[in-house]
Amino acid sequence: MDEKNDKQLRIVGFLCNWCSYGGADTAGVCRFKQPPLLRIIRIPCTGRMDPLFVVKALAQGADGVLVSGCHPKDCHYAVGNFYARRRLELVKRFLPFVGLDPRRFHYTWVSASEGQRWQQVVSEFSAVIQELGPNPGFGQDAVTENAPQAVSSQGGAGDTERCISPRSL
Amino acid sequence: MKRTVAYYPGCSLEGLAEEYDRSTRAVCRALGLELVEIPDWNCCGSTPAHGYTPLLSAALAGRNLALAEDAGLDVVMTPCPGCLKALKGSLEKYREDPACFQDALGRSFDGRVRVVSILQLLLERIGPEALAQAVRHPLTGANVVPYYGCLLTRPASFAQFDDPENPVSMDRILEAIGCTVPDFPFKTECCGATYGVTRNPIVTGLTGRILDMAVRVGAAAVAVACPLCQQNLDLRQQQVEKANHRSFRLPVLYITQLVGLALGLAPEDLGLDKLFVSPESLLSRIDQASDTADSLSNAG
Amino acid sequence: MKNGQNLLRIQESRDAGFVERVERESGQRVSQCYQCGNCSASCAYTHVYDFPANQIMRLIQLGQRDMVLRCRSIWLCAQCQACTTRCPCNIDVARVMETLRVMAVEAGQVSEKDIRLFYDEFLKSVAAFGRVFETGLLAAYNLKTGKPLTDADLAPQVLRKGKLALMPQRIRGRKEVAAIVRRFVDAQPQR
Amino acid sequence: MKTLHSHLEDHFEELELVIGWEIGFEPLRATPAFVRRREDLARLVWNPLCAPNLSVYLPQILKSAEKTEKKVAVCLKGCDTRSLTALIQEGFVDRERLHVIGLPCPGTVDPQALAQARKNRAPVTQVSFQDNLLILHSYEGTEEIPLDSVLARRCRRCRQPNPLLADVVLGDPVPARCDAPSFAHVEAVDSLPLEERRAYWERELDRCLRCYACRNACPLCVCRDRCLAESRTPKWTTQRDSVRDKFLFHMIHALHLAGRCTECGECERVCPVGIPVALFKEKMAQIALDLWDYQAGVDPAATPPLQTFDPSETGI
Amino acid sequence: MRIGVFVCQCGTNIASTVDTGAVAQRALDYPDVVFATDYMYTCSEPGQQEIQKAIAEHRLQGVVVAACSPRMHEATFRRAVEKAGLNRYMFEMANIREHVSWIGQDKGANTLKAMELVRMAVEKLRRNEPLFASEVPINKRVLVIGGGVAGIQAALDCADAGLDVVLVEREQSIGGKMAKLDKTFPTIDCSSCILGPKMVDVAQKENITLHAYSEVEAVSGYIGNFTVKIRKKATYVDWDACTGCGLCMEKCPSKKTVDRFNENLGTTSAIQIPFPQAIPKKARIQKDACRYFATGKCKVCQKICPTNAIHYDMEDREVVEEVGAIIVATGYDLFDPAPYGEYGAGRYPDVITGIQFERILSASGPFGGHVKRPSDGKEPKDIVFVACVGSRDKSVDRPYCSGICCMYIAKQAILARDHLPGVQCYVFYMDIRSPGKNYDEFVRRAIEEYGVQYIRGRVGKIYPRGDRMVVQGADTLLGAQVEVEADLVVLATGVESSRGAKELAEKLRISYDQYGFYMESHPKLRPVETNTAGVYLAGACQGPKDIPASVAQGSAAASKVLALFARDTIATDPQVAGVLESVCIGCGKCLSVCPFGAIQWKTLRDGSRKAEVLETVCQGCGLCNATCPPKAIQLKHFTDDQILAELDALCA
Repeated sequence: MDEKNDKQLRIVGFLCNWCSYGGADTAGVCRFKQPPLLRIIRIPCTGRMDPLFVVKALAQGADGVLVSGCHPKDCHYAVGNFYARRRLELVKRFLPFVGLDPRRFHYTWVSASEGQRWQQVVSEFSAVIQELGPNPGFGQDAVTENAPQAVSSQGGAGDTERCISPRSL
Repeated sequence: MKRTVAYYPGCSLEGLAEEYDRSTRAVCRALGLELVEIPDWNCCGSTPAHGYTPLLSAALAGRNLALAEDAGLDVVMTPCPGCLKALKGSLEKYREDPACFQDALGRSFDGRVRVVSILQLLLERIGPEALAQAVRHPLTGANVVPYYGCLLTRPASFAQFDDPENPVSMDRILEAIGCTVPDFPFKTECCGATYGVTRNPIVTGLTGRILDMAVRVGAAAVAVACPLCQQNLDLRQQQVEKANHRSFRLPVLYITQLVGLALGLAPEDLGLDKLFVSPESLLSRIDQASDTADSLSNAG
Repeated sequence: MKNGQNLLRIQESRDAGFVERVERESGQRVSQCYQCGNCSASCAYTHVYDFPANQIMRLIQLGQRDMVLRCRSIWLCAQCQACTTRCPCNIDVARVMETLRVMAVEAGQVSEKDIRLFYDEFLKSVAAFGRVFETGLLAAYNLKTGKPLTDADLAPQVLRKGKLALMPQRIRGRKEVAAIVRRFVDAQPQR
Repeated sequence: MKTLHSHLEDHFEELELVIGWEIGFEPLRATPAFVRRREDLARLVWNPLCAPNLSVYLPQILKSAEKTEKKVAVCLKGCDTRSLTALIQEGFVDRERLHVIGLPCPGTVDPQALAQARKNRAPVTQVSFQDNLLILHSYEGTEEIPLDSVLARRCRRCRQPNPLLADVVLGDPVPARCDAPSFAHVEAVDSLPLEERRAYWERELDRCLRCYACRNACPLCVCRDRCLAESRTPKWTTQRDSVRDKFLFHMIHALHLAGRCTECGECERVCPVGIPVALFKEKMAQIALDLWDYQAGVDPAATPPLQTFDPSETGI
Repeated sequence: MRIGVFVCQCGTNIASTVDTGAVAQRALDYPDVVFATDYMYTCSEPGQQEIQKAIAEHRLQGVVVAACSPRMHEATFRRAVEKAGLNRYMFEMANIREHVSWIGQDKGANTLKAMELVRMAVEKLRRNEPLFASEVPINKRVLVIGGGVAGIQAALDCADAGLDVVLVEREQSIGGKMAKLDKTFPTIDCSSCILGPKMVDVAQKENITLHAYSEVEAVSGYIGNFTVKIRKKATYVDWDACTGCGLCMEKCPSKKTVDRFNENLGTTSAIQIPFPQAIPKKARIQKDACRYFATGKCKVCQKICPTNAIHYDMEDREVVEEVGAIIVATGYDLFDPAPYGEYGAGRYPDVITGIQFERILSASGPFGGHVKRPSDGKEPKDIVFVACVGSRDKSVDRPYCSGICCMYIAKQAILARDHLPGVQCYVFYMDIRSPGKNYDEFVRRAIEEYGVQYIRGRVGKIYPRGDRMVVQGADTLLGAQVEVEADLVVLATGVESSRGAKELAEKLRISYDQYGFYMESHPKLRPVETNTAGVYLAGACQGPKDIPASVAQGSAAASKVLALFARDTIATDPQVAGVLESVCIGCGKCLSVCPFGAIQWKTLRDGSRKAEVLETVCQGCGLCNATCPPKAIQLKHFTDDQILAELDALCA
């Protein structure tokens, strides 16, 4: 069994230690069944969450990225999630611009006592990822010849229909 | 401030409650509020329609709102709390799902209008201070209890006007026109509503309890703002007396009739003659009080 | 227990989907009721009900569909909203009662047929004229219930005051109104 | 040009250094000039070829400059002053040490576009400007090219041609080309289906040489030689020549500029392989505007949105 | 690095849905892993010995345990590897129980997931570094906020153990709610007789500094070394001079001042000592009621005071206290029944709250302990108690049970019968909650011996009829609406969080729930700790609580402080941020985002400025790490490289 070369879909979870990691534990203690896609990375606070982690994970082919922290106003560090939600929302809105599917990234707030809510979050997000299938990532294969002729500002290729060269605008 | 208001009288005000209609129009005219009757209005559907499904009620009531919108009016006033509930419910249904609402209505609708009761209109557009200033014959010497009935302020989330358990809007109007307002614990107790026809003993029981409390707190009259309540308290007072083996003879006036009296409007413009329990006892008390006041001021 | 039933075989008479259906159609979370009794304490009609309001809620929770739909209380509720206003669980009890009436009609289990009849005549009047014709409504009700003397004692004084309309008000848009009513009333059985 | 020269002549005694533009290795290239001697002032030029955003030099120069009473003069176009505002906001530049010469700007020339617009092929020997016309002289003759037809992309969406902050403004105000933020170019990319968008960027970024010219030209890329894209610890990118690593570098750049980029377009201007890299930051600017109604480099007292928070925010 | 992997079967908890043997076997393929095994109960004593043995035998430099949640046993295993000579941070856990075996039945998928979690842990461990805690000295003084029974207990316990205690009380006297009670359930002890001596103790202990009529303004610092600013509000009486003789109260002409201590049932003077047993027994002028402050004339108290203690120009004063730990015991407030318009509290004088009835019962109360009704002073013949007013009611945003009302109603009904043997008491209740020692017996006594009529149902409406009140309710056991005519109605108002609780929580940086009650660190296992180290909770500030529970928590919090102060220094968590100076560009973004002010500037010899982390202040949230553009600041044990390693283990 080689875990790297199978068709299993994977969600990378970044969970704050105080609320959501505890919420995931609570769900486990309560035996709330969840799909097996999620792999959790424990971080102290969603404030630790650099949006680059999200971009890098999706570029590398993680099928989904789930970030979860304490509910706003309940942050163990008082304000970490206030900063986090700005950064995460920004990256969520940015992803589609570079062709990464924003549906593959979800962020939410789950407290340590909300085992049931955690089960729901994981189940729903897993269903979304199952539906989307494997993530091709960014630049997974060498750039192929049949990539769409969306054209650069380097002149010369402005002859195709899909030309969106900024210069042509 | 825009003074023109769309007027939805409702079916009762064309029939048994015609004096409510008459006094409402007279009072508004006297206070400079222009009422424009919604052209070709229809029945709001009342409880029977709502009982079928809230959407039917919303659509029936909604036709009137749409007509008001067509007439370019943005505030609809109805004196009847039953109609008020139906009209407000209609707006709520519209906001929930505009498309579904318009399907049921069978026409387009913008939902711009606001619906208010006569009490809300008097308090918001005129206000107690201005009302008091407009009074020509203050109703001093009259103990009048305000009876709101159940629908005017309930449920609070829906009415969004006055306190659901201890409303004071009618109290403030009564005070403004010079009445003495005793604490009346049964302001919002139900009078039996439509069961006057189908289950008469219920009404005689409930209404009897309300009249009894009014007498206990020393009321010379009851002020109401609902045609159905008025019917049960006034028209059916004889039935109530018979069932309870006691005599009340307590006049039950629409708030607009009382305001009209204070404004000095003619009794016939207020339809005082249409009341079943004669308001004579109340009127004489008021006259006495004002005579006393007059003679005192003359003496001084 | 009223209605002469002192033994309720809960499972035998249980309709498992009933709570869910009532909740869906009324939009109210009846299952959250914890039986404080405030609805019954506040209701002006508890004394004429066969089941007080809190017991209606309880019967719904237990899925006792037939007992609920056949009861008289749901028809005697006057929609005065006292229960709704005071429910600590924010349940619109009056709305639940109204929903149960509709379900009772659908199930053909109406206990208080005359009240239902009054409502039907009311709507018929609206559909016919656009507004309610009080005199006609009363006459039709009296005729169909076979209680010709209902409120007859009031007739003389009403006549004396000139308050009894003898002809209905017909509005111009009555066809529109009739169309609205028909959209629902005709569609009623399927709903 | 007279005004710039005469202004500097008048104030030269108060100045330690003047940063401006001069004609570079060919007449069509204006390059940054650092003038410390009065006689060199004559080298300075100001015309639509003066594309470089000179604010990029300020943090380093002020850091190493000696604490003297004399100031550093810098020539800034309208859009360049937004960069300066952002630098002041983040504390990288001490406003007091600067003498800012604001220059209302009619737009700068895109060399590629100019090359395409020319009919002649011979090297240009001299350029002059008249009424929004470029007059190019070469041995093949003289040709006149309207400035508007060869504007850089950034200038076509410019809404800040006039300096926002300056000690002196030389020249008459210029009407802005756009009066509200315009993201038409970003929206053009957004209008592609998701898959094609990815393929588009994969193709574009495949050309990236990781020369870091975009980064070096960016006035707000303040890490300089400590750039995360070249860091060994932590190691975010490899040195492998793969599209994904190139992509990650650009994402690092874009995310570091989120809520800070003033859209001066320098990154894109200097890209030797013509990747429209400024679009990444324009997208960020669009999001910042949508989410927080924030525009970078407009208000020196504002805090960039990712450096602060608002507990009452909803919907995110 | 030489790494050992231990896969726990946790009996069948893990082994039934994860092939632990296969996981261990697979781990051997991972880089640096030199030893891997599975074991039945890794956390057991022999399990830990197994790890220690392997460390020695295989010269392991790092250990991965795949077992339960690190929130459960990370500390256990860290100690175990430390005993075997490893640094405690050269250890990682993979959570294959709560996050794997317990949430899925598919053994194949579970086993695969467990393998990956182990691989992530191994990859992270490979980048771990030994970390060492630093020691900071502890200031062995404790601040207690709130002088109710919980705070008093905490202060006395700490003082008895020899600690310096600073007690801050918002009101003029300590004693809290308990000082207002007449008797206590279920023993019918006189409240002031049992609380009074404790209050006197507080005044007499030399190592307790009492700041009454004072509030906490600001808190800074961290466990072991807090700095607290306290605002001493102006009393217009110099308390050093005041002897509490009470002469001023006698002579004060403003006798119509609303008596707040008596819950507005009586009147008092504008200068006042709230009750005879007050501690400190000092007078205070209630500014809004004082004739001098209103008119500029009077000064009777100043003329009469034998010690010249009256100073009309007194202003609020700020004092600063340095402490090493803080106990929060700010108590609760009672629900204001105004939202229940149908009950008429406030409109009808004979509809009162439970605490008002408590004052009526009290011998030092407004009626001298004679049970009379407020409207006309008549002795009531029928008293109705209404339970759950502002408890278990979503419609007023109080869905929780207040816990004490059932008991205090029973007590008050019994006391009413004791005072007036002819009185009949009725209690409208929804459920009787009496789970305490001798509590249910007490309620039964009220019913069986005192004849209190318990009616199972809520009250819909209360209204006057003649000079009596009609209580209209339901008896759901009968299925009937019932009416009781009463002379006095007592609303058993529920418990809510103390006024200002949220603002104080913000100052202390402790969390609170949506109702303003403070959150304990763990609802079962850390009931008096907060998530802010060095701040502890006692009493009803954490949730509704009766007296014994509050006292127990006061002592518990004190014992936590004593345990903390048993050492001279505390070890700081080394999982804090650190700056790589050569990479820091001095942009200052970390300084601006740090929620704790834990980063400051440091100027190097070349004049450049760099960020510097105050390790004892840093709480380890990592916000700076995420913010730093060149990533010069790294959160130890959660560095970029460590997180990226985990990520790369999953997808690269």
